[in-house]
Amino acid sequence: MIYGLVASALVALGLYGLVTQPALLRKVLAFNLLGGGVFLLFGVVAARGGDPVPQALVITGIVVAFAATALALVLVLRLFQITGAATIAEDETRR
Amino acid sequence: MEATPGGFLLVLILVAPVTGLLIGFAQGGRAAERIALWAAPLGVTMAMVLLAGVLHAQAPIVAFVGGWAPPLGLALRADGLAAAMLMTTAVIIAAITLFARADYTTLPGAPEARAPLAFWCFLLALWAALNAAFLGGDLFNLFVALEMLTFGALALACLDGRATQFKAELRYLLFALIGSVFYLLGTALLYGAYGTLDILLLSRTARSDAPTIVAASLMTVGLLGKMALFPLHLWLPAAHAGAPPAASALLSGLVVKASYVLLLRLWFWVMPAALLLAVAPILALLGAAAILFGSLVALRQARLKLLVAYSTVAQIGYLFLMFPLVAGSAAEVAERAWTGGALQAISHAFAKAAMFLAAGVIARGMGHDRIAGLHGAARVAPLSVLAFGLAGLSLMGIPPSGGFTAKWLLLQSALYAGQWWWALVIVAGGLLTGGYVFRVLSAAMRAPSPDFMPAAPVDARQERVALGLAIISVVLGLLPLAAFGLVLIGR
Amino acid sequence: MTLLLDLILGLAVVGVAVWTLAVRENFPAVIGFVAYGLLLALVWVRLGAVDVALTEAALGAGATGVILLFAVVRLRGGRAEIDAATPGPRQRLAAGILCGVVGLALAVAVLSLPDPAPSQAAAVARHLPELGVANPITGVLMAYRGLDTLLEAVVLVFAVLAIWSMAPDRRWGAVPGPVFPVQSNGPLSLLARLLPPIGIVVGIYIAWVGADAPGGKFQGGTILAAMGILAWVAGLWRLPPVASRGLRWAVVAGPLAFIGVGLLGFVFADGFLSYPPAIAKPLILLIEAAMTLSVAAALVLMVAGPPEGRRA
Amino acid sequence: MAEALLLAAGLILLAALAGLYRALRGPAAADRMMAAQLLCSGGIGALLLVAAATGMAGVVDVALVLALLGAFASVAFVLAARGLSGR
Amino acid sequence: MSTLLTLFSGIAIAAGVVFFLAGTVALLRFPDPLSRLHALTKADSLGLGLIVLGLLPWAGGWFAALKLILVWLLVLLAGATATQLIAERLRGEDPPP
Amino acid sequence: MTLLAHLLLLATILAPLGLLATAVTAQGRLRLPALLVYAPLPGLAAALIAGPAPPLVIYADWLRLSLDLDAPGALLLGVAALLWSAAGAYASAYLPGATRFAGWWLLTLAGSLGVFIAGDLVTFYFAFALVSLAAYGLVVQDATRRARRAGAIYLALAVLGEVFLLFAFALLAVSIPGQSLAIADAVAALPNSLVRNETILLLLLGFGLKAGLVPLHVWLPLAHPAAPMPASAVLSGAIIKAGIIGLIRFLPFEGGIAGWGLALGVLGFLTAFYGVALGITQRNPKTILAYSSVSQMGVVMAALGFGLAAGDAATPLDAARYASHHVLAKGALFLGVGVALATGARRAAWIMAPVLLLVLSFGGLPLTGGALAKEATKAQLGAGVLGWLSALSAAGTTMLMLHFADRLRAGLAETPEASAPPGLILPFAVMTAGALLLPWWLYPAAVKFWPALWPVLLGALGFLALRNWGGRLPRWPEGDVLIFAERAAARVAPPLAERASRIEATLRAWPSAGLALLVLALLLGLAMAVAA
Repeated sequence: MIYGLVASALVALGLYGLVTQPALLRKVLAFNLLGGGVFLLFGVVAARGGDPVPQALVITGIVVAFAATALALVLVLRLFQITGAATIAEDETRR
Repeated sequence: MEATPGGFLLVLILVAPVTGLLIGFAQGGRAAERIALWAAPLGVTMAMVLLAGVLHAQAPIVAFVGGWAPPLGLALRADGLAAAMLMTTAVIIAAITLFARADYTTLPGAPEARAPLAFWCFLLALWAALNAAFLGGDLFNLFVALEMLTFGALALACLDGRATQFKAELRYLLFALIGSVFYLLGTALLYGAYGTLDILLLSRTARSDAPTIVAASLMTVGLLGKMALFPLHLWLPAAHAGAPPAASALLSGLVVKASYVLLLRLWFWVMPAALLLAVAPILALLGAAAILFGSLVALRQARLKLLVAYSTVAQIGYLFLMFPLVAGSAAEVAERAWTGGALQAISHAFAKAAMFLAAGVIARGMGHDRIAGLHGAARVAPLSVLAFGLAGLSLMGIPPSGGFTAKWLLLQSALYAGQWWWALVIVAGGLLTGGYVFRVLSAAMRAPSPDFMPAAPVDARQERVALGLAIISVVLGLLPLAAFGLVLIGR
Repeated sequence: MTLLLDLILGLAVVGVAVWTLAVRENFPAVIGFVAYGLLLALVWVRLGAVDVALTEAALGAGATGVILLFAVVRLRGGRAEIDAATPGPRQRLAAGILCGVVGLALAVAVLSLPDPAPSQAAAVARHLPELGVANPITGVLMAYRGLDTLLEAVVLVFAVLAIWSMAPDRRWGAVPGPVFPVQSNGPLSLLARLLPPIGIVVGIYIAWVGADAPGGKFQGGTILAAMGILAWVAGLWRLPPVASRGLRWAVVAGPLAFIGVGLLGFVFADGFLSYPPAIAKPLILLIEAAMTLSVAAALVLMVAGPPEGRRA
Repeated sequence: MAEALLLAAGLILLAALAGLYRALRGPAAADRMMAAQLLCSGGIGALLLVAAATGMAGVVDVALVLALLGAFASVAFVLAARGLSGR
Repeated sequence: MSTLLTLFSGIAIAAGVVFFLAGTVALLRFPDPLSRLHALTKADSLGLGLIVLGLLPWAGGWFAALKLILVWLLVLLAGATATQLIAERLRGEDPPP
Repeated sequence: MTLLAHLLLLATILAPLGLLATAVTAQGRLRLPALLVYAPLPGLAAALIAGPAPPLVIYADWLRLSLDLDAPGALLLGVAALLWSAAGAYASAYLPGATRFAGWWLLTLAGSLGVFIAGDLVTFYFAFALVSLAAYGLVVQDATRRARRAGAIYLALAVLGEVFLLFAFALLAVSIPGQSLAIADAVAALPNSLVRNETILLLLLGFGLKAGLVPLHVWLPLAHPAAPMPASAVLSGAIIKAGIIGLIRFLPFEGGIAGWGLALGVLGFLTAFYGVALGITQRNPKTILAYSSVSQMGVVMAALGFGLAAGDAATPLDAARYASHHVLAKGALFLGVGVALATGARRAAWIMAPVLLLVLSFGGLPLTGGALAKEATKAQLGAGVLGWLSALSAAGTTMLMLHFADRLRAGLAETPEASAPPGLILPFAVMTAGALLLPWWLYPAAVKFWPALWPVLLGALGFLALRNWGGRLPRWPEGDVLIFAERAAARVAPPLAERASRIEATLRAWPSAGLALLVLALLLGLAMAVAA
C-alpha cells in the first residue's frame, strides 16, 4: 500500500514537472517520472492480486514510453539544431 | 458475448495494413507506394464486406484474438459505429492515396527519398492504428492503438521538415503523451477495481465507486486532450495547419475521431449511467465553448490552413453536444442524438479532409495561403474552390449535406429533450461557420489583378479527389436515414 | 523489517524524483533520473515483479538514461529563453495545488480498491500448460494478450521510421546518427571491447530464459542493443546506412514473424495468434528470437537518431 | 537468516541513498557520477541479498542486467560525450 | 559444515556492508573529489565482492555462482571506467555539462 | 392523371437540376443560357394540371419526402414559372454566354419553384435553402464592388434566415406526434404546441427576412439594384415569394392565433408604409422598385396577419392572389427597366405606355389586374380602419410607382434612335400582358369603381406634390437601417472577436493549457463524486 501512495506522489510530481518546466528536455524527463508513477500503480494493482496480467501491461507500457521518449528527444534535438529553441513557448510562428 | 463468424475479417482488416507497412518499410519507398496503392481498394472492399456483414447480422461481429475469451484474452468487436468509421477511414485513405501520388511518387530507378517512404509507410501505419482503435474491445489494447496513432500522426505532420512544424509537433506530442498517461492511469485503476479491461465485461460490472470515478475523469480528460477539445486545443491549429495537405486531411478528418470513438465506448459502454449523467453537461458545455470560440477565432485567421484548422476545433465541439442528449433521454431521442453525433463525426471527416486537400491545392496554386490574397483562386483551382464550398456547406449544416442531417438530428433531439440551449449553440455555430467559409469563398471568387500569375500548375487529379470527398460529405445527407440505423447496431 | 525497507525505498524514490525536478542543471537531473530508475527497479523486485524490474532496469533506467544523456550533451544554452518561458509563481502555485489534488484523488482511489483484489492469476496459470511455457508473463504477452505485444512491436518500427523521417532530406541514405571516431587506447576503449561479448551472451541468456523465468525479448533485446551502442560509440562498429535492406529487415523481422505465426493459426489452430498446443513452445520461442533481434535493432536505431551523415 | 540478509540489504541501500545526498550537493559533476555509481553497486548488492533472502532466482538476473548496464552506461556516455563534442 | 559456512557468509556479508557504509561516509565527508573518488571505488568494489563471496555458497549450482561472479566482475569494470571518466573530468578535459 | 401530375411535380424541381447537369460537358455549358427559357415549363405545366392530384409521397423510413400542390401553391407556382421562363428568355438575350450565371440561375430556379410544391419540412427547407443561397450567385454576377457588398449582406441575411427556419422547423418537427414531417401535420400540431410562440416567432423571422418584413428588409434595396435585370426580376418577382409561401403554408389560419396575427398585420402595414416612405427618397429606378416590393409584401403580410387574427381559412388563397399579381407586374417592370434603358426618346412612348399601365395597376386602377388583386384581400383588409389603411397604402404605392416611372423616363438611352433588341422586348411584353390580363382569368371579380379609383387619384396628387417639393426630402442610403446596423456591428464585432482571440491565445500557452487539463480532470471527478 505504501507503493500506492508513492505512485500517486510520483504522478503528481511528474505532472507538476510537465506543466511547469519550461525546457523541453526537462519536460521529457518529467514525462518519464510520471510514467514511472503510472507503471508503479500497475505494479500495486498486480501485487494486490498476485496477477501477472498488469505486469505484462507494464512491460508493454515501458516499451511504448521509451519509444515516445526517443521520438520526443529527436524532435527536441532537431528543433534545437534548426532554430536553437529549447522550449515550446509560442513565438513568431503565428503570423 | 461469444465470438461470431466472420471474425477473421476483423483480424485481416487490422493485420493487412500492418503487414503492408512492415514490408513496405523493409523494401523501400517505391514498394511502400505500390503496396499502399494496392491496399487502398483492398481496404475499401474489406470495410464494405464488414459493413455488409454487420448490417446483415444486425449485430456486432466479434473475434477473440488467439481464441482466448476476455477477461483473459482480447476481443475485437465491430459494431455499427465501428463498421461505419472503418468504412469512412477506408474511403478517405483511398482518396488520399490517389491525392498523394502527385506529391510522393518514386519513379522507377530513382533513389529512395525520405518523404515518400515516410509518407506511404505512415499512411498504412495510420490506417492500421485507426482500424485498431475502432475495433479494439480492450481498454489497454486501445491505449496501444492510440499511441500508434500519435506516432504516425506526428511523423506525417513533420514530413515537410520545417522548423516551425517541429515546435508545433512537440506541443502535440507532449500534450498527447499527457493524455496517454492520464488514460493509462485510469486503465490501471479500472483493472485494479474489476480485474478486466474488456469493454463489454466492464459494462456489466462497473460501479460508481472512488476508483471508477477517478479513472473515468482521468481517462476522459486524457482523451479530450488528444482530441483537442477546447480549452485543450493548444496543439491542434499549428500542428494541423502546418502539415502537408494529405497529412492534414488525415489528422483533422480521422485521427481525432479515434479518440472520440474511444470516449464514446468509455461513456456509453463502460461507465455507469449515474456518472454519465453528471459528466455529460460538462462535456457538452465544453463542446459549446469549442463551437463558439473555435468559429470566432477561425473568422479572424489570416491564413487559409489555420482557418481550416480552427474550424476543426469548432467542429469537434459538435461531437460533444450529443452526450447530454443521449444520456438520460427516452430511447427514441437518444437514438436520434446518437445517430446525429456519429453522422457528425463521419460527415466532418469527409468535409474536413476535402477542405484540407482543397486548401492545399489552392495554396500551392497561389503560392501562399493568405486569405486576403486569394483573389483569382477560383480561376487557378476552380474545382478546389468548389470542393471547399461544398465541404463548407456540410460544415455549416446546409441541406442536403451530411452535416445538415447530423445537425438536424442533434437539433431535434435537443428540443425533444427539452434542452433548447444546445440548439441555440448549433445554429449559432452554423452561422459563424457560414461566416468563415464565405470569407474564403468570396476572396477566392474575386477576379485577380491583371498581372496575376499562378505560382504553380494545379494537378487536376488532386482537385478531383478533393471534390470527390466534398461531394461525399454532401451526398451523405441524401442517404435515407435508415442507412444510419447502422450506427445503432450494438449500441 | 520489510515495511521499513519499503518505507525507505518509497521515500527515496519520491525524494529522487523531487530532486530530479528541482535541480537547475540538466546533467544532474538526468543522473537523478537514472537513480530514480534504479530505485524503481528495486521497488519492482519488492513487488515481486521481477520481469518488470528487468525491463525497468534495462529500458526505463538504462536505455532512457542513455538517450537523455546524449541529448544533454547536444543541447546547450537557451537559458534566457528557458527563463522567459518559466511560468510565474502564481501559475506554479496553482499547478502545485492542482497536481497535489490529482495525486490525492489518485491515492484515495488506490486505497479504496476492492478487497480481495480481482485477479486473473488463476486463469493465467490454468491455461499455461497449453502454451508449454512456465513464465506466466510470457504467457500473457505471447498468447492471451498477444495482440498488444504485436502492436507494441509495431510501435517500435513506427518509432524508428518516425525518427528517421525527421532527418534533413539531403542526409537520407546516410548512416543513422553521428559517426564516432575509433577509440584506440585507454581503459575506456578496452572496456568497450571487453564488454560487448559478455553482454551479448547475457542478452541472449535473458531473452532465452524468458519462456520459463523472468526475462524475455524486450529485456534481452535491450541488452543486445546496449552492446551494439557501446561498440558504435567506441567506433568499433559502423551502423549500416538507413537504406540498408538487411538493417530494415532486421527491424521488421520480429513483428513479421509474429504476424506470420499468427496467420498460420488460421490454418492450424482456431484463429489468429492461436498456437497448436503441441508446438506452442517452439513457435513462441521462434517469435521471441525474431523479436529479440528486432527489438535490439530498433533500440540501437532509436538511440542513434535520424541519419546525420557526419564524416560519413 | 533471511531477516539478516534483508537487514543487510536495507543497510546497503541506506548507505547508497545517503551517498545520493552528495549527488544532491555536488559540487562537481564528478561527485554526481560517483553517487550514481555508488547507488548502482549498492543496488546490485541489495538485489543479490534480496535474491538470497527470498529465493527469487530471477532477481540475480536483475542484478546482472544492472551491472552490465551500469558498466555500459558509464563507458558509452564518456565515449559519446567525447565523440559528440567533436574530438 | 553448514554452520561454518553460515558463519563465513555472515562475516563476509557484514564486512561488505561495512565497506559500503564506509564508502558512503567517505563520499560525504572527504573534502575533495579526488580523495572521495579513491575511497568510493575501493568501497563498492570490495564491498560487493565480499557480499558475493558470502552468497556464493548459497548460490545453488555452478551456473548461479558464475552469474554472481560475473556481476562482481562487471561492477569492477564499471567502477574502473567511472574512475577513468571522473578523473578525466577532474582534469578538466571533458566538456560535458 | 395522378401519375402525370406526380411526374410533373418531380420534373418541376428536377428539370432545372437536370439541365444544370448537362453543364459537365463544355458543349452543354455553352448551350445552357439558351435553355433557361424552357427550364420552368414543367413547373408551369404542373401548376396547370397537377392542382387537384393527391400529394406525391416518397417514404424513406424516418424521412418522408413529399411534394404537394394546394391552390395557393399552384397559383404562385404558375405565375412564378411564367416569370422565370420569360426572364430566362430575357437573360439569354441580356447576358449572352454567361454560363456561370445560367448555372446559378438553374439552381435558384429549382429552389424557387420547389418551395411552392414542397409537402414536408425537409423538402421545403432544402428548396428554401437552395433558392436563398443560390440567388447569391445571381446578385454578384456583375462582380462590381457594389454587387459584392450586396451579395455578402444578402448571403449573411439569407444564412441568418436559414438558421431561424432550421430552428423553427426543428421545433415543428418535435411538436408533431409520431414520425411525420409533413407540413400539414406540423401546422395542425402548431396551435397546441408547447413551444407555439417560439416557433411562430422564428417562422416570422425566417420568412419575414425573405419577404422583406421591416426591419429585416435591408437586403432587398441592396440586392435588386446590384443584380442584372433578369435576376432582379426573379428576385423581386419570384424569390421573395418563398417567404410569402412559407407564411401561407406554416401559419395556422384555420383556427387562427389572434395575438400573432395582429402583430404580423401591424408589422405588415408598417412595412407597407415604410417602403413607400423610403422609396420616394430614392432616385435609382431599380431601388425604387425594390422599396416598392418591400411595401407590397407588407400589404400581403398585413393581409396574412389580419387573416390569421380572424382565423379566416380563405386567407392563404387570397394572399396568394395578391402576391401573384406582384409576381407578374413587378417582374414585368424590372424587365421593363432594362428595355427602357436601351430605348431612346424617339420610341419612349412604346415603352412608357405599358410601364404606366403597370404602375397604375399596382395602385389598383380599375380594370387592371391590380384592382383584382386588391379585391382579393378585401376579406382581410376591407373593413373599417383596415380598409382606410389599405386604401392609403394603395395611394402611397401609386405615388411611389409614378415616381418610379418618372425616374425611369429620366434614364432613357441617350441616343434618341436607340431601341431594345427583340429578345428583351418580347419577354417584357408577355409579362406585361400577363400582369394586366391573367388575373381576370385566374380570379375574376367585380370591382367597385370609385373605391378603387380614389386612392389612385390621391396617389397621383401625391406624386405631383413630390415632383415639386420632393427635392427637400432627405436622401436615405439604399438599405437604410442596415447602415446603422453595420456601424453598430463594426463597433461590437471586432472587439468581441479580438477578445475571443486573446482568450484563446492565453489558453494556448503551455502552462495554462496544462492547468486547464488538471482543472478539467478535477471538475469531472467532482461532478461525478457529487452525483454518486
